[in-house]
Amino acid sequence: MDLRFTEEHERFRAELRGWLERNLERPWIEELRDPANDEDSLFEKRRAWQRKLNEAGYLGMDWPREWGGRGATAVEKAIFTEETYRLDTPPIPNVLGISLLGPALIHHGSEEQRRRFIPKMLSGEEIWCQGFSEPDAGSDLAALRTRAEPDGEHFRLHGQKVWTTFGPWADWIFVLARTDATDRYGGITFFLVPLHQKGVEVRGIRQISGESEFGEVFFDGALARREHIVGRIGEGWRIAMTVLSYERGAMSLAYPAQYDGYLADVVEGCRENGTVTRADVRERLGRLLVENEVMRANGLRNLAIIASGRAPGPEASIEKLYWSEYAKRLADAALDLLGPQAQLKVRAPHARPEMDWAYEALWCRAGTIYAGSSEIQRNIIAKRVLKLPVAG
Amino acid sequence: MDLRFTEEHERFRAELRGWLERNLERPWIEELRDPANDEDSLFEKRRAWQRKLNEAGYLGMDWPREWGGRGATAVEKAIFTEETYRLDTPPIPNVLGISLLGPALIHHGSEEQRRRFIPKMLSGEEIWCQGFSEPDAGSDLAALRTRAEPDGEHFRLHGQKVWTTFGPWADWIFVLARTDATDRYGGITFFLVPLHQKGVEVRGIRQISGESEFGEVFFDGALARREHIVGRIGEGWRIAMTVLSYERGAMSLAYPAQYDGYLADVVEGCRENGTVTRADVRERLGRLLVENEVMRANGLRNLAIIASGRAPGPEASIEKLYWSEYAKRLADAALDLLGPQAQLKVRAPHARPEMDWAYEALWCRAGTIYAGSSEIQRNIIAKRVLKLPVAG
Amino acid sequence: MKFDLDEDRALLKSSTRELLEKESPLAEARSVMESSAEGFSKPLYAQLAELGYLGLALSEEEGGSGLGPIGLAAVLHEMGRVALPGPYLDLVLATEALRELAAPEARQALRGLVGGEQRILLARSESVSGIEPATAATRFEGGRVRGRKCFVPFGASADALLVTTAQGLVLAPRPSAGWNAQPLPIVDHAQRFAEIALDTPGVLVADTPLAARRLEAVDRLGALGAAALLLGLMERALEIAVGYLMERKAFGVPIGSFQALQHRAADCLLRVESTRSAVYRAAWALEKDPEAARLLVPVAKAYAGDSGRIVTGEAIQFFGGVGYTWEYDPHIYFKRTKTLEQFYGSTRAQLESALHAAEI
Amino acid sequence: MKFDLDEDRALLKSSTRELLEKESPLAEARSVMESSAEGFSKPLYAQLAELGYLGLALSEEEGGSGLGPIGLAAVLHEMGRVALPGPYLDLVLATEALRELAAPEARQALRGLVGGEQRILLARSESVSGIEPATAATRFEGGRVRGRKCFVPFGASADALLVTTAQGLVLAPRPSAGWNAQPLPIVDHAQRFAEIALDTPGVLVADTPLAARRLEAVDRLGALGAAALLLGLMERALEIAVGYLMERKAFGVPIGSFQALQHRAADCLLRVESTRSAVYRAAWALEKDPEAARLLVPVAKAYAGDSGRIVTGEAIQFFGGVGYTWEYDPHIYFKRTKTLEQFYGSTRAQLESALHAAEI
Repeated sequence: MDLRFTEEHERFRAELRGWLERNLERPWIEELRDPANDEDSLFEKRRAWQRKLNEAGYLGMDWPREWGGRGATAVEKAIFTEETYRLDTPPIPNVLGISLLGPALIHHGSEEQRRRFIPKMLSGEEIWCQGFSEPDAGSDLAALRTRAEPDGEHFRLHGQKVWTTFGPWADWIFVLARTDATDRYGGITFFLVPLHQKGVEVRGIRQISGESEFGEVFFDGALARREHIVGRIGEGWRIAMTVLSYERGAMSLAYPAQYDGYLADVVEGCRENGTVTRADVRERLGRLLVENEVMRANGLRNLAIIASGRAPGPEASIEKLYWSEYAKRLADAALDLLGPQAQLKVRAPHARPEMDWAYEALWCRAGTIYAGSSEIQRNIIAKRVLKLPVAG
Repeated sequence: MDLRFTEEHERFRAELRGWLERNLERPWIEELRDPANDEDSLFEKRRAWQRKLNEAGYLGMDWPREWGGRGATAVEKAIFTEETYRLDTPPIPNVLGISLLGPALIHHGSEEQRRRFIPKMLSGEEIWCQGFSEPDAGSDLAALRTRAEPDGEHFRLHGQKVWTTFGPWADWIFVLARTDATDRYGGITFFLVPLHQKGVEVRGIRQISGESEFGEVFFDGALARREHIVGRIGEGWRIAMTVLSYERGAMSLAYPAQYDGYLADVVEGCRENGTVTRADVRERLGRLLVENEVMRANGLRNLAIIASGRAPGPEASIEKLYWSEYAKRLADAALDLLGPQAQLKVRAPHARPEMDWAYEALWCRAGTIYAGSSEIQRNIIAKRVLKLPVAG
Repeated sequence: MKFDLDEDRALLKSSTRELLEKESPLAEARSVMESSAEGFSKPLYAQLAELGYLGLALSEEEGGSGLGPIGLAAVLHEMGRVALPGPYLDLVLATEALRELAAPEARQALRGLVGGEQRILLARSESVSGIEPATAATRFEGGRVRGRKCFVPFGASADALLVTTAQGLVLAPRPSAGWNAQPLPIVDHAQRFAEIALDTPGVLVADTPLAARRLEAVDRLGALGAAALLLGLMERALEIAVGYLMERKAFGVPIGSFQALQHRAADCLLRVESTRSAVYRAAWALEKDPEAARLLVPVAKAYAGDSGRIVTGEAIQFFGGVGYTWEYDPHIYFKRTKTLEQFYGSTRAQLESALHAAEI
Repeated sequence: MKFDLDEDRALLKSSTRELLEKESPLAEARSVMESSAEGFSKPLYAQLAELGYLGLALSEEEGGSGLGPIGLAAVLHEMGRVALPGPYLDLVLATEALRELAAPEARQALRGLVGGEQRILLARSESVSGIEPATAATRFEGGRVRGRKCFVPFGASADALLVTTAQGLVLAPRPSAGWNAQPLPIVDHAQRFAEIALDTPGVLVADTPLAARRLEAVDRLGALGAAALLLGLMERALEIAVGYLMERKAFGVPIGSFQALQHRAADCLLRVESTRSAVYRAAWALEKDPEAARLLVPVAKAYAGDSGRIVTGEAIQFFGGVGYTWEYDPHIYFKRTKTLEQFYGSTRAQLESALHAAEI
């Protein structure tokens, strides 16, 4: 057993920290608080930060060199996200493109597709959004109904996609669409589709926090070119499922690091309002501290397993269930312990300077819903790990 | 709205309190602690107490006068259980006979059956146990398989019953048995069967607390006489379901009163160990106090509805779910806040004088299982109240 | 024994529901929350005043309806169901503060308040953390009130403020130049809090002991009122969530047929029904048995706060993805609940009051 | 990075499992719990000593195995799975108390303890409430130790006691007349606690500062050990519960197909797996990074305590009626868990230690 990082890992972390200190102008929360910013300017700051990261070679680190990779390991990727979360750096806009589409192109795409799309995806020149979910295909993704109808050698898309992160700013979308209505899984194909064309309408979806980071994309005869199919026709489901597993471990250290920061703000607030010595407050803080350290223990174990080259088992579902449910307890505690101040919107007078609890109190509710709800994760654990029989 | 008790109710309570003060020698816990007692002597003390209550006219209060009744209302019955729980009186042995079989005989039995069985049931001369559940028919009671095979004009029973409270001391058992294997509900008949006969074997079931209050009853050709069938052949299920509803409200005030006492012991213990002023302890005590008061509010509402002559709706399931889940939180809190002392067996040195937490810490686990588990109660609420669709 | 409302109050409750469903359906309420600076509909509030809703906590001799705490709970229960925006409860609490005050200015203010001509609100908090100083730093000297109050509900548009000061309760009319107010936007976009810097003429309407008595009554009524609003909010949130569970399909069946969701919905119903019992019992006690109310009101608010957080949170989860969108309704109930859970006496404070009332 | 055990410890763990499955299957353990006064199998404990299990916490120089905290955690993990009755952990804690003590009596006692000739146990508690006095009321004067200790684990049958006194740690051999001991039976029928009135000769083996240092080490190792036992207990309790969910039928289907139970079982698995991560990480820290262990050991014990209570409680519920019978096994795991949750540093105490380690 050895839960230490290797010397190379530590060297990588040191070099990364140095780079971040030199290059990060200010933590993201200060951008959010800055009244000069609106959703568009914030988006451009995210894009600029992505460009910087890319020029420094921190994106697609584990890809082949020719595609911007540097042969990084899963552990180094985890250290990268950990450090960026710890320092509250701007979230990059092409996060889904790089984590999902990139691997899809590298493993299943054509040489031409890689050359055409990867560089601009990494640089942020072209913004990608993900077109998987639909209004009636969320937890049950394979129920997707968006049709790709043959039109000469190409296809025409008809249907609707939702939860397309950054949809309103995206240039391209990677889409799962039906090329065969009769085959639930084998009838799905993976398309790359430009959004700036006739037959595409993008609408922002307003979140309960007021922002519109998400979008809906409506296809009404939009052109999907044959050469922009990733893999073969009917391979879409298999490709989507495999790429969803490539990011294993990438967040294993990031969430505990992020919640360290959140928790530190609660502690600081309790010091300010003089309740940090109160036994009920300490019991609450103690459990939050304990549960976050346990999350980190899970993460280290998860990474160790990945590093040892073995396929992770229930870890992914447990990790998702754990951090998303923990985030709710943490936000509830913050609002209880910090009082009204924690409810103030980020730009309000007296708002806590280092943490936007008003946003987190709402955002944490999304965590147990997106990317496989807590219910779906529990189903997976019950069936795949505990091998409990299917109902009925 | 009026949540006060009427003057008659208050008169009844005052008279009952006076009687209890005059007649209760010592609270039940002192009997339990007394090393002179064993399970048998404790049982005889329960029987003696039942006789006293019966002679004073406190059993079957709401039955017709000729069967020992006094035209009492549901509210008075609730006051009776509340006061007896408050004072920790000996639990009576024929509790199930009186609450279930009594009403069954009065509403569905023959004149002869009433005359033969009710007086000795009330006096405790004959102890009754309940033969409903079976090893494979618990939550799913209608799956019961005990057979009643015709033998001349009578029947012979074959099968096994479980969870027969006081089985080891019982003289008679009221049994649901199959007279028709093909009719799930209509094939069930309600028999009264003497236990002291050939073809009957009674075994005690040891509980996790070490006692053997429960029993198993094995029938191997035991005689069940035709004149001891309650109602008609095939009416057993209907009768069982109706009698199960007669006790509505009887416990509505008793549980909060009982938990008042339990909670008072936790508070007393926290005063003794000097932690009652500690904020974490107070938060825990506060929620326990609040939730017990809310239970009492539910109970008063439940009684008010019954008193107004309307059929109670979800109240019964909510009441069961509420008190049984609360009891677990209360016991967990007691063991946390009172420390090792609360884990001491009732006769151990230093055990808390007024409360047997070691027993309650285990007994509370049964509360969410018997008489319709918490899962069954949630099913009932989901389907009958929320009208949610049946799975599949 | 009787748990049902008597005729007058049953009528009040049903007519309130009709009025609100007509005048303030959720779509209407939403646009008020989103676009009105004051955060409420002036015509609707004028109508409420006209119909006597602002006199609900007052006896008939005081110019009120005499329908008392039970009537008020019934009305707030309905207002919670439609997430009515605005300071209704806060205005009622101002009437509770003003009643029994002898000062002619107070009596006049109470009349104006009940009649709807004057919107008067309490300005109390001086701490953003919710941990208030033992005595107010705000002072009343030489006929002027000086200090800084935060989280004044709907304060920016108040015609007058009832300000807690070290000297007692001060009635301060809105200065001609308006209040020196800064908005304090919070998670709940329906709420309008203001921070107000005060240096303005006022009248002392209650000295410290009298003010303390009135504020104790205000706190109790506020806790009951918030609990009743929470009841309406969670009751309605569960209704719409259950409706969605029935209509939304996944894997070919309504998601409401999944037992894991059924059992959580059942636990939510237990919370809602138990809150109903606790709230009306507390209202009844406040009317008929003030001594018992010392325990039962904090019991209701503490339980309603915990339950509201749980039930409205589950409602968002039951809706899934769309539950996180502005377009669907669960977030309205969730946010309003958060405000009511934290203000009008936090859960932790209510637990302490309950313990004290029980001599623990 | 590597989470798996190295070869030596993996071998230790698997051979321990074999040994225990052979020598102490649950049926055997049950009869020991129920009928042996001492509460453990002497032959098995002799075997454990012979195989070097009592030297697990000691270095090879100290006459131990040098397999350290990780090895100890692996062994206790297995002992938890079979709910091994007896004082194994308590004996190991006595070795931890005695190590590094210079007194010849201490060195001799340690040898006897590790060799299995002497059963030595710590006598510390003086309070039934768990709130201990700042300094022990028990005193060591004129070569005699006088006082009263409670909850001495398996104390009645001890060959010697290590007694905490105001003067330090005192080694007291069993008097020829035996201990003046009263049994303190608790919920967990596998446990043997005694209250012991002491007025007997002894030797001071550590003065107060040294004793404090040793006891700090004992507390840390005790917390880790209890967490490892809890891991084994909850892991096995979930295994048998899931097994029952698969085989038990209701309404014509296995109850394990009911989604409400599936989801709760999934939450239990999350608890078990997370406890596994926390326990081995803590053991690793205690071996390789003592500074980090100040935080990570209390983290593991606190989380294991909460999780054990939840998982073993759910196990009883999953079994339904038979889960409440002596005959079925869940109650064994539930009761052992209750003891380990409350002793070896209660959850509340562990939370406080974690906060201090994190400078909060």
